[in-house]
Amino acid sequence: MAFISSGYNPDKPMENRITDIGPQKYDKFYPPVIAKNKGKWLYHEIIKPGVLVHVAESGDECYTVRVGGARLMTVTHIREICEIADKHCDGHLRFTTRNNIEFMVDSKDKVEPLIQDLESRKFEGGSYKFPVGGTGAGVTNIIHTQGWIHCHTPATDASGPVKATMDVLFDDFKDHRLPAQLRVSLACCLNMCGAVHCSDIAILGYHRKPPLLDHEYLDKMCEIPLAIAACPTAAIKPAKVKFGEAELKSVAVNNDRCMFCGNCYTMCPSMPLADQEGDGIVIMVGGKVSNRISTPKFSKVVVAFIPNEPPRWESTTACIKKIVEAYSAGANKYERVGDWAERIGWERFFDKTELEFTHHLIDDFRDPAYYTWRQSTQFKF
Amino acid sequence: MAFISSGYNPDKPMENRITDIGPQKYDKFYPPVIAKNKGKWLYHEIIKPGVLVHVAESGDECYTVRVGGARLMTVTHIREICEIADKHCDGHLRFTTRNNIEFMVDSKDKVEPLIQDLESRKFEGGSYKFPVGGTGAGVTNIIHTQGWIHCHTPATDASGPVKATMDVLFDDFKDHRLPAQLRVSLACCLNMCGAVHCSDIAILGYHRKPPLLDHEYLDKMCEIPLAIAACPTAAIKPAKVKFGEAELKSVAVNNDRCMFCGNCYTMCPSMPLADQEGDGIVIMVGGKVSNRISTPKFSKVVVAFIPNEPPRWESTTACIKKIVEAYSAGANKYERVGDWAERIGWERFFDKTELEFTHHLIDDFRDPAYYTWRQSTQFKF
Amino acid sequence: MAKHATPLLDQLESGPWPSFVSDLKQEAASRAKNEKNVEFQVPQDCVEDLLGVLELSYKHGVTHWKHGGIVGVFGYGGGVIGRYCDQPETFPGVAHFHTMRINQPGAKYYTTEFLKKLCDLWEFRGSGVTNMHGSTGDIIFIGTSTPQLEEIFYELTHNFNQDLGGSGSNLRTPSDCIGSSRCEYSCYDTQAICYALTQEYQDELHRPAFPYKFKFKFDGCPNCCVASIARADISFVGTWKDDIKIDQEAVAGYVGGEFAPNGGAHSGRDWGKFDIDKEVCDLCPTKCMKYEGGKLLINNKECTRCMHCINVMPRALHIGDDRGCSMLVGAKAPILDGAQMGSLLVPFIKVEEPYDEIKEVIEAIWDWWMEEGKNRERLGELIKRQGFQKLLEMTNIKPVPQHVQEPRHNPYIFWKEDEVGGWDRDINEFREKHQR
Amino acid sequence: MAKHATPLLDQLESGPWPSFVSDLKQEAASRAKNEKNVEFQVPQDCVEDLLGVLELSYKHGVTHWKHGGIVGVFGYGGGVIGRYCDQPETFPGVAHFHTMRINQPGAKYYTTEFLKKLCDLWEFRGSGVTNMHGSTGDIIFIGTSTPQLEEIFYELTHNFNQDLGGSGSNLRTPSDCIGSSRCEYSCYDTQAICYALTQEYQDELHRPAFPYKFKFKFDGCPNCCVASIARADISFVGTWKDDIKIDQEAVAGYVGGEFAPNGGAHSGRDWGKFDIDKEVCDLCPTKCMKYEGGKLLINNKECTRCMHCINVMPRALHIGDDRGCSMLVGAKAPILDGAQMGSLLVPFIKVEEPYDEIKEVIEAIWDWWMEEGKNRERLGELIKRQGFQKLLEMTNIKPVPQHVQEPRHNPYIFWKEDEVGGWDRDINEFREKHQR
Ligand code: SRM
Ligand code: SRM
Ligand code: SRM
Ligand code: SRM
Ligand code: SF4
Ligand code: SF4
Ligand code: SF4
Ligand code: SF4
Ligand code: SF4
Ligand code: SF4
Ligand code: SF4
Ligand code: SF4
Repeated sequence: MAFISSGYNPDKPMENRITDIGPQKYDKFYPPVIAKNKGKWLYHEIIKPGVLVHVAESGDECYTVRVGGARLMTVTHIREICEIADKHCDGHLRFTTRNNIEFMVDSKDKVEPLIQDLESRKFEGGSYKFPVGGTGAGVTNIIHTQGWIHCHTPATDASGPVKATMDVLFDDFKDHRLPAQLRVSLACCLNMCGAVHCSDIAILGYHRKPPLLDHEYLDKMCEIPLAIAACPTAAIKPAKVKFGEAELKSVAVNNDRCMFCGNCYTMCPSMPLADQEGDGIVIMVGGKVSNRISTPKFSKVVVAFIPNEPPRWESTTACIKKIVEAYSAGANKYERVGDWAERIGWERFFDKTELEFTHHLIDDFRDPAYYTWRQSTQFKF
Repeated sequence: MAFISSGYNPDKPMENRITDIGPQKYDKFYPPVIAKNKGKWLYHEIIKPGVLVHVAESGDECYTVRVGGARLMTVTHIREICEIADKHCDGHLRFTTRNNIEFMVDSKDKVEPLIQDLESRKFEGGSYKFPVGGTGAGVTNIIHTQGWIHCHTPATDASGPVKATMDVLFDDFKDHRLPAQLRVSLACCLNMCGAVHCSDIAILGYHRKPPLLDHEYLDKMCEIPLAIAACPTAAIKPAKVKFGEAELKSVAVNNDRCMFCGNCYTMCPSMPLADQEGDGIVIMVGGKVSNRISTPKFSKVVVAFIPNEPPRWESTTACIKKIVEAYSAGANKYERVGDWAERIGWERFFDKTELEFTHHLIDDFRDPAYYTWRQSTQFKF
Repeated sequence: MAKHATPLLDQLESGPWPSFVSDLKQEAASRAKNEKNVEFQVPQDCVEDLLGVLELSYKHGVTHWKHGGIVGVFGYGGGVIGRYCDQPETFPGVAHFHTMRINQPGAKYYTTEFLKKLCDLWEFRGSGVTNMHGSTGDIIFIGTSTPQLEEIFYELTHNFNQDLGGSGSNLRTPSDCIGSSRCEYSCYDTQAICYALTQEYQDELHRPAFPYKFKFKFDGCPNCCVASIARADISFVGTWKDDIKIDQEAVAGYVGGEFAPNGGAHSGRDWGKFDIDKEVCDLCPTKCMKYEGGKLLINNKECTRCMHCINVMPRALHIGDDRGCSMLVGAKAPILDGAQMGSLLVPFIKVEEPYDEIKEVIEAIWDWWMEEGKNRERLGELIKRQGFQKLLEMTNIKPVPQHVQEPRHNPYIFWKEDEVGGWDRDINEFREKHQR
Repeated sequence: MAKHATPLLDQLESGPWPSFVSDLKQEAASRAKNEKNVEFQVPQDCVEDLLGVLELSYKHGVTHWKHGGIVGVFGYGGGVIGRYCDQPETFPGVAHFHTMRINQPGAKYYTTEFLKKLCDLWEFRGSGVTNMHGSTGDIIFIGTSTPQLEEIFYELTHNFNQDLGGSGSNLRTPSDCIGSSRCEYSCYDTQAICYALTQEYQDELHRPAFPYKFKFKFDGCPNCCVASIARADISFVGTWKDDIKIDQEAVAGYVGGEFAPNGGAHSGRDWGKFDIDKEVCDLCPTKCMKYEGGKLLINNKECTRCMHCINVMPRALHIGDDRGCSMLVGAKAPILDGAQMGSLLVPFIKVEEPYDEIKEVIEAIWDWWMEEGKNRERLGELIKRQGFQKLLEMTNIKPVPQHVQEPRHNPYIFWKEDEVGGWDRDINEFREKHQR
């Protein structure tokens, strides 16, 4: 593996250096029908799950076929996407904000061949490469994060639970039977890289054991004051620790104050939290982002803990399926999960979903907790 | 003025001492119709403002005539009340939870003579002694506190502003024209002796200057650590102060952190807050206590400050009148002030009432403040 | 002739609403005349001086009362609020002017006999000025001197069979709405339990053993006429578990216009013909009602017993028969940490003598609060500080979704060690699998 | 033959949803084969090792990645996330496995030409594994070694006319919804402003001068398809000031069943005949609509532009013509102080080149945050700590009721000295009127 230079000269890093040029300009990539009709679209229609048409003032039409997929994708896969776009779409495509791929064509007759091509492609293992769907009152792709594939702080994997969940929800990716759109998101730790805190269903990786302390290295590898300052509950204090003969500067953690957020570990690698038994998944429900009808909402914790069950996270997916079915059966048309739960009352939500209510679900984080308790005699038995 | 003993012997305080006997037993005071039909009432009706009838399973009826008044009342006045009750009600009466007086009779023909008697009585100054009203969708008596008549911490008077306000709202005390009941309350300081924080309209006395420090006496009269601990914003610190030659133990107040709550003064008389220019009234709106339709609500600050204007507090009463009229004009039947404001949006509330929105009305007290800002694009221009 | 000119206060004599100034003046005049030859035990002109000092406050825009200091009756920690004037030379009649709190009778029913006796006592040994009633519920006697306190207490206990109310860091005088004595909505006998608990907890009422004040209030139904939910450390609010009783004929009476909606509470304006859909079904917060084919249907399982429909049609709808109350905890005024309304702790409990189940909850709460509460920390603040979970744990109440309006939206769950199979782990074991 | 057995991961190859395991395996195989004879600059078997280390995590239930340390390209404070494996002996191919963030094009439109070129570069100098796209919006190249960082950067800037995205304590890669390029709801050109501000603030993007990260997101309308309101320090959400445009004929088309409601989004179930009252007017949050006499009426003054009616009848209703955006500030994930959604700061602002008015707001916010923000304090947390008032003051924006959902319910107003005529008072003067 011989090193091949790009032209960059490490001895003169500033030579020919180009910086601050930003991204490519968006309009270089517009398909012609988009470039022509931008700002002049009249209306759209979802012809069937995964297939949209947008109609412009000019009468032009843009047909979009949306396909799902793992956003963790290799260049081999991207090249296949390009091959399809070259074949059907004059070399244009886009990705959505939820990691779906959109193939656009400018006339109706190009739609079916495109779909057939897409649906015909499968991985060797048997899964679809390009399932069409993800529109309207259904389930779309799961926004997610890195998990065990790349990050150092996760309490669960990302790609695995996502694959397992989408397998279970696959029919709803390809259907419009739900009362409204249902967005599932996953974040593998509390940092919540994504809008997981405002999702109809959020899958959240959570630690449950306080950090281990690698005293021997703590002072060497970490800035102790930063680790101390990072803790939102002030659970960390400086401490001197006997280590063999030596007395080391280190920290002590008041475990009872720890809420397992991992902030200390972000600042200090000598305070790892991860633990097979401690780590797992929290299920949150009823968040939303859009301002439609009701204002945006945070998701609420409805299951405090499900253990990690690689590779298929059966308890997690079963729980999600139960929630989706209860929602589907109970909600009104146009009603998002959170609006449904609020209309029937959260006590009914737990009845309908058959989830157990435990003390963990009662807020005890700082002053605002009070506002989530029930200051009323209005409740259902 | 010769001292007359009751029989109590200060040298032997325990002699014949009776303690822990509690109040009189309630049923000793029930009028016969109440005693007989207790627990068996079928329904009620408000025949006209101030006059109720309750009908029992037995067919018995209890007619109640409610009259308003200053709850600050003298024995001369109480004797007059008794005289009326003796004349019309066989020596029975009660007070309501909002300091109105209720005269009960057991047949319809006793009602009109009673009312006539009540309405005919006036004080020399010209005001009614026993105005009939305070029921239904109108204004009832103002719950209030001590003010300048007896308390040491008030930022406004109580009886005066109440009299002035009730004069202005008098017609609504005697009418049922409002969309729902409208409860006005007054508390003369932040201690809020009453349910002022959950009133349709709350009149609240508020200081706006940090405590004066009577260094010379502070250490002598107060326990400095208690004063320091009392401050919710940690604005008070111990301090040494030069006083003439001597150096005294005292405190220093970080004025910028002070929110004028008066807690320090409660603990320490050497830290008075009261000030003619600083003190005045805050108007809060839209609270409620009942669980009817909507759950109970806190009142919201809509006017940050009105100066004290004894004896008639014209700006305060004008402001309240404006709110009542806007509410009366705008709300739906059965809609409380707070429900109305929420339905039309608080931005419209300020339009309709022509009150000015100032930065003081934006919450900045601790974490929950955030939840009162607008996390949505839903608003009205 | 008045002792002090009161030009500002005089302006409060006009206007229709009963004038407290006129009343004070009549009292001052009555004391000056003293037709009954009362041997006043506090200055005869104290009401004059009260008017005088109040007038001065109207001029200065600030109070002229000082801190109370500790006065009271022997062996009691409450019932008296000490008060001194900061201008004693000018207003000697009110130089010492303490208030006494007298525990009011249930629902504030009185006989004139009792009231008149009280008046005599208070005219004789105090200023003759009262509050009927204080915000907590007591009869307030405003203005007497320290030596009179024991005298009044002696007379009350010996001749009136009547005790003082609460103040200080103890149980405050419990109070109640009129309840079943005259209200068809009442789900339990508010007077009975209010009285029973007041008697049961006399020690807590009179002898401070608490970190701060503690209040009980008893509302017969969710209309909350004694505002318990806003201002009681424990609010008892009546409710029921079974179905609202419907008299369809009476419903028809309302629909037909025979009966005025809401018992005539809206008679002052023409709101148009009664519209049961718009005025009842659509306003039901749970939308569990339907008016169909001339019949009103309620899906009681979904009803949250808000009282609206019953309030609108009191002849047609009646509360259910399986009655009890909800207990909410922690309501308080804004000082220190912000106001609280009561938070639901016991969704439903029977209210039956001897109230043992209820007392168990109360006492478990007190045990916790007395153990953990800081000086001047209300129950609500302790719950906030240690968490609602802790409250449930200490009262041995199972968490149910009814406890929350919504589940937490932050996932910051404080797991306990025994819930997660222990926290002890060995860094060296960890490092075997995870290099630095 | 795979380098590492992956029995657990293999189970993720079945099921209908595209399998990332299958994809990684095909990449591993492709690299092993190397049909195009690429001179891989990172280990040829790195994807094998990636599968291996992931399998190990599946077995151990924990991650095997370590902290990143500071790696990057010269002069840039962001764009690269360092990453090392904690089992480098077993998985040497991923011992160093940094990610690079490449600033995606607006609305993520691509030509295959560009994409294919990127693939070639990344196959050659990296693992060939990507995320399309990261949560912030970037193209994520997962897995390369430190020496390759400058090489890739050089190639990107010289041959692709393409820069890195953000990471670290700086402006993060802004992103946008598809907007007016293909959406009839868009109230402004999201791509244009997203691009313009990205270019304008290159320095802020690449050179950390901030206390912490800072994000912009651009949504063309209140449907919020890029979720700006949940995850951008400044969310730009399109809106309009004038009236919703109504095509009554098209309304009739919906009512008559000619057009599917909501563009066919509910086609998977039989919801019955379209009912404009129930489905539109009754669900309007402000109840400002009426369908009367075959006409739809909107009281636009009361409309809060929630989009519902327009979403249901896209052929009949169209956004107004006086367009711009609302700016909301402070959204962030839960760490440290709890999650925030954006709070409305600028109710309405025009979105017009050169965006000067908007830049003024942005820069005023930054000035304040850079001055006052603590290390790792997001804007939202600063606003919480110093108060929304302070934000208004620093941005010179007049407080309006639109800023709040409701006014404060605590009366704890921090008055300033100059608002109350000064705080200096003399205790001796006070004592002249008020004795101790
Ligand atoms: C393509 C995409 C924008 C992009 O720039 O990539 C997009 C496109 C459209 N959105 Fe969206 N939305 C897209 C992400 C979102 C998101 C963001 C997210 O989920 O992370 C939201 C906010 C979700 C939330 O509230 O939690 C979003 C909330 C909406 C809504 C509001 C729905 C609601 O009931 O609250 C509408 C209105 C509607 O569906 O009628 C909408 C409507 C639309 C329309 C109909 C707009 C139009 O006229 O073209 C587009 C097709 C909708 C469909 O797929 O059914 N879009 N849309 C995104 C597709 C994501 C995907 O691959 O599935
Ligand atoms: C007499 C009194 C109880 C007592 O023990 O003294 C009482 C008596 C009744 N209340 Fe009340 N309420 C009384 C204070 C209250 C309070 C407490 C307060 O204001 O401090 C409330 C809570 C107020 C709040 O929510 O802020 C209260 C909220 C209600 C409601 C709920 C109204 C609503 O729209 O929210 C009803 C139902 C109704 O009016 O139909 C109600 C209904 C009633 C009924 C109709 C009950 C009955 O069947 O007898 C009584 C006559 C109502 C009337 O006056 O129009 N009562 N009522 C109190 C009279 C106070 C006064 O002198 O004006
Ligand atoms: C007399 C009364 C007001 C009235 O005019 O009716 C009253 C008067 C005082 N209250 Fe109160 N409170 C009175 C009912 C209340 C209520 C209402 C209630 O009980 O329903 C509240 C709100 C509910 C609550 O308890 O939170 C109330 C909340 C306070 C507070 C704030 C307590 C808190 O935790 O937030 C204080 C401050 C303190 O305790 O230091 C306070 C303190 C005081 C003091 C003792 C002033 C002090 O700091 O020493 C006042 C003596 C005034 C005087 O000179 O007579 N008073 N106080 C009420 C008692 C009469 C009675 O016994 O019937
Ligand atoms: C790659 C990405 C997740 C993904 O799989 O897509 C990501 C990955 C990381 N994020 Fe993130 N964040 C990513 C988008 C987000 C988002 C979503 C967004 O930007 O819309 C959020 C929530 C929104 C927000 O900013 O609040 C987010 C909130 C965080 C936080 C919490 C920040 C906070 O203020 O609450 C951290 C913790 C930190 O900064 O120390 C964090 C930290 C991290 C770090 C750097 C871990 C760390 O502590 O050092 C992760 C590196 C993972 C890795 O090994 O590759 N990441 N992070 C996303 C960036 C890709 C891109 O550039 O497109
Ligand atoms: S959510 Fe946590 S674990 Fe997952 S990618 Fe973000 S920082 Fe890493
Ligand atoms: S995990 Fe979070 S709460 Fe626990 S010690 Fe670390 S920083 Fe503090
Ligand atoms: S509200 Fe304040 S000033 Fe008024 S009586 Fe209560 S403690 Fe005194
Ligand atoms: S008035 Fe309140 S905030 Fe100000 S110093 Fe005193 S206790 Fe502190
Ligand atoms: S609270 Fe209920 S029971 Fe008590 S008086 Fe009011 S309406 Fe009647
Ligand atoms: S009591 Fe309230 S919730 Fe129950 S049916 Fe009547 S209106 Fe509906
Ligand atoms: S946010 Fe609005 S403008 Fe942007 S894509 Fe979504 S619907 Fe269209
Ligand atoms: S946009 Fe929303 S608020 Fe406005 S009219 Fe339509 S549904 Fe009503």
